[in-house]
Amino acid sequence: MFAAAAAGVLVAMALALTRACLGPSVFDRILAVNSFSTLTILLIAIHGFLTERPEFLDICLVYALINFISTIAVTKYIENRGFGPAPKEEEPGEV
Amino acid sequence: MEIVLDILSWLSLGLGCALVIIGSLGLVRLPDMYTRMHAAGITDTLGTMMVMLGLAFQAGLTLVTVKLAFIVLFVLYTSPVATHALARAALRGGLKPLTVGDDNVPVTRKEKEPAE
Amino acid sequence: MSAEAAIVGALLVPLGGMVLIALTGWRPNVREGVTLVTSLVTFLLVASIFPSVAAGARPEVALFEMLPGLALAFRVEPLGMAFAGIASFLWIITSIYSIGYMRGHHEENQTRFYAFFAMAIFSAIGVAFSANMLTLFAFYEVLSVCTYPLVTHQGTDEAKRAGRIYLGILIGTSIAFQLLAIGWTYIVAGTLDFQDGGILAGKAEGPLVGVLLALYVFGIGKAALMPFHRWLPAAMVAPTPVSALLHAVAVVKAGVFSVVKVIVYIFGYDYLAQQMSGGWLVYVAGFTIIAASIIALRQDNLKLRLAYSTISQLSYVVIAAAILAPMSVMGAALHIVAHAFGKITLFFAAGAILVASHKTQVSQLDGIGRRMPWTMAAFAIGSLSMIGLPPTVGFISKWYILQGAVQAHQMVAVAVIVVSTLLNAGYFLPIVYSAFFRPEKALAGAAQHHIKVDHGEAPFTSVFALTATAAATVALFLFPDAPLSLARLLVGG
Amino acid sequence: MITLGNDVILASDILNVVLLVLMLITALSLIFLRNLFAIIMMSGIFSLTAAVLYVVWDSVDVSFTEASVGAGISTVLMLATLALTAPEEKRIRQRHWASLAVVTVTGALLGYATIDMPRYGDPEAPVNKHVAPRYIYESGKEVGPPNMVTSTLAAYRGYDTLGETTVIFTAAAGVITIIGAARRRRRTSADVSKVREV
Amino acid sequence: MKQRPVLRVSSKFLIAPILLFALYVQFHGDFGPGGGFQAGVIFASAFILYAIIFGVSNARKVMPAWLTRILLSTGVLIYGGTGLACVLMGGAYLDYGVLLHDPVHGQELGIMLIEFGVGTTVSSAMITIFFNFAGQD
Amino acid sequence: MEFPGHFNYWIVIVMMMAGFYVVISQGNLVKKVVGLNIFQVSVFVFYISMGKVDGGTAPIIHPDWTTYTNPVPSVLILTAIVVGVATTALALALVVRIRRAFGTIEDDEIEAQEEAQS
Amino acid sequence: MISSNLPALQIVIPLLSAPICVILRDRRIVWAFAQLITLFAFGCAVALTVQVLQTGPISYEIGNWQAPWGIEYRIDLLNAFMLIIVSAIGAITMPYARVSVAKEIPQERIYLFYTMYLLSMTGLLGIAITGDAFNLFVFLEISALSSYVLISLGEDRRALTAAYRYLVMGTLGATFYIIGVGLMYMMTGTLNMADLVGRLPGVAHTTTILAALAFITCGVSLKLALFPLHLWLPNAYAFAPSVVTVFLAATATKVSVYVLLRVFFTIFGGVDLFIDSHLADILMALALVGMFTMSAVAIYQKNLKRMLAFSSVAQIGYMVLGISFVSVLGLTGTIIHLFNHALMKGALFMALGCIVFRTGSVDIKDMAGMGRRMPVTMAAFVVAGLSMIGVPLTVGFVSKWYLVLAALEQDAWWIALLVLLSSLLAVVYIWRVIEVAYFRPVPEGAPPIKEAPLSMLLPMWLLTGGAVFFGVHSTLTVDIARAAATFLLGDRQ
Amino acid sequence: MVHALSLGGVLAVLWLLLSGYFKILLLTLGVASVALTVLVARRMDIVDHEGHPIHLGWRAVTYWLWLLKEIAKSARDVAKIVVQREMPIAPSVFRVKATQKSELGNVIYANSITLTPGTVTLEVEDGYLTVHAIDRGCREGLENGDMDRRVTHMAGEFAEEEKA
Ligand code: NA
Ligand code: NA
Repeated sequence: MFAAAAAGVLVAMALALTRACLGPSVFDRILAVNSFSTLTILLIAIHGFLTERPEFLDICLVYALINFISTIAVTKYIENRGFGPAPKEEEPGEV
Repeated sequence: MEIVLDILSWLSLGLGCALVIIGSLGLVRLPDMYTRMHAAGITDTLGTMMVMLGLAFQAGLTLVTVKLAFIVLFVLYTSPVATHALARAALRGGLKPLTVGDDNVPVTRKEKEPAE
Repeated sequence: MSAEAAIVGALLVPLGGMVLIALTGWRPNVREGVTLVTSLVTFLLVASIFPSVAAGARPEVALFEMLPGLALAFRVEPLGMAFAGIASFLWIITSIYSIGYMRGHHEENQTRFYAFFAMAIFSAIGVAFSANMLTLFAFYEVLSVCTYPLVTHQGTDEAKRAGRIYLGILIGTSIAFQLLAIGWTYIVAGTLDFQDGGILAGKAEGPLVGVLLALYVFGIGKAALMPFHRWLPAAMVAPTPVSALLHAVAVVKAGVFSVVKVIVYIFGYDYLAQQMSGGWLVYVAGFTIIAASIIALRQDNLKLRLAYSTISQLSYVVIAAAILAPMSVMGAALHIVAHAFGKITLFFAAGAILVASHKTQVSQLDGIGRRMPWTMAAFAIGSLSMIGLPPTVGFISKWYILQGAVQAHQMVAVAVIVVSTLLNAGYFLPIVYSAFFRPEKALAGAAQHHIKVDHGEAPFTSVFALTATAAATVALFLFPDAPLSLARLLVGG
Repeated sequence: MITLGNDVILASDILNVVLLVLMLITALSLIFLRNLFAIIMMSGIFSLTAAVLYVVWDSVDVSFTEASVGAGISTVLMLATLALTAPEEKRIRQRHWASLAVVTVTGALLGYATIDMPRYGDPEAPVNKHVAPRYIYESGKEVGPPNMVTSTLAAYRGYDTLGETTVIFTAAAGVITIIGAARRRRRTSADVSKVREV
Repeated sequence: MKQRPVLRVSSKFLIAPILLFALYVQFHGDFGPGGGFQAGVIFASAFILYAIIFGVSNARKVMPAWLTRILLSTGVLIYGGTGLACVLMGGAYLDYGVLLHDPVHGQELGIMLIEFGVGTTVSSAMITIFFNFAGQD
Repeated sequence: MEFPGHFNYWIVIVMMMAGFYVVISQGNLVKKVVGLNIFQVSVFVFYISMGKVDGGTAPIIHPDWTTYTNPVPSVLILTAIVVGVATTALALALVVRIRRAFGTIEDDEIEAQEEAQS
Repeated sequence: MISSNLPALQIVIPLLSAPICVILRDRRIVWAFAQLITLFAFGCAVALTVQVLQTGPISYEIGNWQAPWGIEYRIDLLNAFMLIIVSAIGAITMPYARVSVAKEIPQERIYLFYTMYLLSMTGLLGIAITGDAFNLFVFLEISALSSYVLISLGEDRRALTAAYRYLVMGTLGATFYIIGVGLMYMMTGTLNMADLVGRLPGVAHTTTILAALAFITCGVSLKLALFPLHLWLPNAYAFAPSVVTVFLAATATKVSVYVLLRVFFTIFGGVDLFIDSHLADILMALALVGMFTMSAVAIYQKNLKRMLAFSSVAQIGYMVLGISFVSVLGLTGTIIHLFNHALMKGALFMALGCIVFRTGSVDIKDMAGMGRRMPVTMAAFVVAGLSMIGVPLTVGFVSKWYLVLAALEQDAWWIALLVLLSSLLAVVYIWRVIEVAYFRPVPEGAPPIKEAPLSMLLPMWLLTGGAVFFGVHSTLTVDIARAAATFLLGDRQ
Repeated sequence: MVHALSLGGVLAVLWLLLSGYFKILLLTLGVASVALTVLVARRMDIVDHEGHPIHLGWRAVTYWLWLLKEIAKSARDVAKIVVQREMPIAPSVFRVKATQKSELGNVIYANSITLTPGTVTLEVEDGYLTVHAIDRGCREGLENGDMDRRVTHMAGEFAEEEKA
């Protein structure tokens, strides 16, 4: 059962990867990565049940989290060509 | 009882998988980024929910189910935010959506999108 | 003072002198005083070792383990005694001469000159006293390096070029060939200590002996065996005291000294004779003698003529050693001494001529004997010694060499010596003749070359120095006991 | 006592193979992509696939890390770099036969190395027979944590982890050193020659 | 960030749980996947998210440069210091067993301390690195 | 269970080659860094793959399990990943500075400028 | 307690001092602190060496986990020697760094500079001390990452690209290394070097182990900058801040050579794979080609730091050549050269650093008259340069001597000759500088410059003096090197 | 302060659910973690009605249930489109009025739109949302204003409080 589910998710992953390779715009790729990431979460969850160690779902949470933050970062990057205004000159430097 | 749970689990997983595949299929088939986004939405929402539900039926009332719930909640919460952010960025980035106006112009299959 | 302490002293004094000279450089009088005192003390220290060496002792000192089992060690044997004796003695004379010459010429960088001169003497004494091949090599290299600034002294492009040739050949041959030979010797013999009868005897066989010998003699570039002789004429650009140092006191002497030492103490001339693999050396040396003499004959520049003469004379030493007969080996040792005194006289004379009249060419010297009688008389004595005629010490050394060649049935060597004697006469005697018996002639473009028409002798110190060396050349003919006794000890007699 | 059925192991192996192929495709696509942004996205996918594979290979800790670092931090940093540099690779480059040759030799050598390797999953492989068993069977008693990876990296090989922490410290301090916000114009050679007395 | 209400409002809600999750990962590394390193990265990612949404300058007010710099060092010092404490208590370097009477408890304490050190350094390192990149013009 | 056999390693090898190729053949400094990442991750995959045991489970003690996968490769690779990200961060920081100093991140253009400078 | 934990403290104290520097931040305090720590590290290294000499190899199990389960430090004479080299250079460079860094590094980044410096040193010490193949990788990266940062601090913009290229090459090298380690681990199940020695023979003739050896060799050779994998090095050395160049040139590549020695002779010590696979022959060929081509390239460099950098690549050839002989003499040559090269290259780069400090340029054309403008600095350059050439009575000679002997021992006279000939190229590139510095006048209108400050001159002369002292009296170092070589070769001699 | 306390409570529950361990040490660490998180969150100034919308109360739950139903429905619709050979799509971009008074309400509405497959919010500006829909059905489903009303109802009360 879980094997079949895993296979299904794998098929979906292959499709998402196809989109990522095809593009054509960067947004398509971001979308594909986003989807791929969700599928990854599913696959890991299913794999846990398949191999009878389902307790490592923390990993899935991390994936979801990272996926979200990366996407936000990417879109923010596209809109601003950067991650925000530079610190003002009078601010203490990093060094 | 266990059989019932197994069957429910089967159904959910099967449905979830089908949705996920369809969503990804849409990702490949649909003509432009905006329409593909809707397909991706299937994967992110109902697909994920059903798969996790199927797994939850297997796990029963344990911490595992709690974590599955967390994952679903998290995905459901973040998915629209991310999708919106992406759509907005695409729009501002100059990616024109293919649209059928009120005058019913047929959708062009050929993609006319800015090259990278 | 014990002989051992004297060895260390003879090394440390010039080294300390160098430091003092560098420190007192801003006061010329003090600096030159230091030079004179140092040279005198050094000579006395070296001389103090003589009695014990003459009595058959071999005083030795080991300083550091340069490499494990290979100490920086000194051991005074007769040949080294002779070399150190000449070097330290002639340093005194050269210093006196230099003072006049350098001041008369208003040379720059005099402190550098005196300092490196002292260092050169230090390394020459190191070479002379070395107890093993590694120590010898070390001082040999130091000598090359510290004479470089002297050769390049003028700093002109020509001087720099000469410096490059000088260093290139000396360092090049020593590193590429000599060091290879030394390493090889060490691998084969397991030691590098000089021993009577040689350390390779019985350890190396057949072609290896020949290869090693070639590596050594060509590796000792200071012996100026052709084709590695080019540095000598090139170095003529240096001030005359430097030429004296190179040709008479330290550098070339270190070269031939090393060749003799290698043949005697590394190979053992008996063993070499037995191995039959050293015969080619006679031909190479013979060729160098003849070829250099012919070239000398064609040189108009006095110093260049002297330089080629040196190349030729050095090969006398090499050929003498290569004959591999005890008599000729004695001759080789004697010739080191003989050539030193004769050649330094000639150079002093050439320098004196330069200082007094600014003349550099042989063709300009007509009648100069009347203006500079002392100088030209000394020049004549030096020339006789070069040719090998009595009453000069050159006669004695040549006599021994010739006798050895005859004993060893080395007819090629005999022929070379005879022919070269004629050639020597051919390029020295005309100078002496025209200096005394030809009228002075007006020189075209004299003013252009700053040639002084109306001049007398060179400054006193110069004349004193060349007179002293000329006198020594004769004196050693009359009283040859000291060098002869050492030479006999060298061959175990 | 759980022992996995052969069908589960087989399924896991198939998963392993398919994911590796996906990963390979991703890696190869990187050679041909020219848009740096797209490249970064693909390398994100590459990391994600690797992370799933780590789960398949039971290395949950590594998967955890790869996800957060490879797909997360690295991506964000690369984007930041792009924001500060240029989004596009300038032009198609010629094929590099020399590079190709070097790479082929490396690959061939690695291929050669596989000849005598133990097979994937072999419980009898030396890796599983020496040293590791102690971590597996004794760490619970000797060290405590049920997670053997934790007990190994924190206790048995704790020194590596100290080094690892130092590495990340070095990186952070290094980044401050290299692009720390105190902005100053790079001195030109003309400025340099103005000798400052110290 | 007025013009991006969706992001701003949604993220506000997320940051606190992410931080807590990071701390959870920090302290449960013994029992499951995770540990100081992963926790540090997640902790930092919360700040990165904050910086992306609310701007680097605001983020720097929450986590000033001097603080990250000190924390960056502190983490390594906690780790290394734990090892030195073992030496001072008569053991070998990093021999946590000597920290407490019961060696296994000592080990657990030691591991907790060093994981904490790792987490501290990693989180501040990641924050430092990101802020430095993002703070460029 | 001989099925995957050495398959994993072969794939890993090709991925390494791909990464390595990108590093040494591409002129874009950022792309090189990506290539470096690919190369390193391939090595990580190689390590982790070798620790897997048939029928084993994640090396976290569980009362029901006796067969565990080898934890050592995980431990090693955790460290290596950290090293990798540290390297990436420094490399990218350098790229940022290079861009500021040379105005480009293409290797050949930088080289041309360097030639001109010396 | 302290003495039994010295091996740990040797690494941990400098490691922990780096974050403390970040907290302290004040550049003067940080400097003083770093100086203290480097001195401590040196003291530690000396104490460890004494312990090793007294009691034989030391094993230290970190965390008290028995090897091979825990990470083990195993210190024999070779490690101890490396620890001394790295920490000594680290400590000697610190006083030099104070003013040089203040001049070359932006004020606000100075504390970060010292942080990176300490990390770099820690990494190198860690590589030298550890007995675990993977732990070595971790420290390799600590040293590498900090080196990249240090190099990028150079004033020229090319420092950035140099650092980037070094980073790419270094990471490739390190990755190759862990591929190799992974392959070995795969076949043996262990990472502990001592354990590997016992377990490798059983699988030595598998393709996997052969590939492991190849990968490790390639990886380390990249780090080592072995010709032709050296491309990152010249610019990295040329454009890094002076202090960084001194430190890295004197230590970093040495430590990589150490890793090669460890891998070939300790880890693979039980099997003859190194020879059977012809790896030794390949390395020998690369070493020889590298020695020549890189020395030749050095001759044509205008930037003197770049010139010395190429010279370093050539010198790495010497070290690898020694390894390729697989004999006690060869390894002695390699190990002694690790130390000797650190002394002389350190001194040479320090001299250039002094010149940069005063003039801001190391271009050959700006060296004119430098002998007069900065006499003390140039004197050190000359002495260290002579050592580079391999003039006797300097350390360079000692190294060359052992390599030549090693070649001759195997009847490979032509290799000995090549070694010697290649060292002649060093004469050319060193003399080029000497000629310009001493025999070309100071350019007109050049601003007067002072000699470098004492705090820079003293460390420079300490190294220069070391280059002479250990050249004249090499017993101590050679004995250690020979003992280490003998120990490394074990039964294979 | 109320928000901080309730945030602390929620986080505490979250901790317990994540952890599942009830050892003293871990509970202590949990308390510390929660405290630290609240502290940082306060420093970030994200503990307010937006960042921690406790005021929505039970109405949020009922809204969610309705939304789940909507998601299922529209997911089915979009799935149908994708699987057909000639995908009958009719994409369009249009604006809808968001009647919520608070920004939080707007955001909830916007996210709800995006969450249901078939529609995506492109922009949120001045009480209007720009939406992309895949076909006419999805568009009409939105334009009838049902969702808008429900969101307004859920967030409504607060909007008035805010005004006052
Ligand atoms: Na863990
Ligand atoms: Na949607």
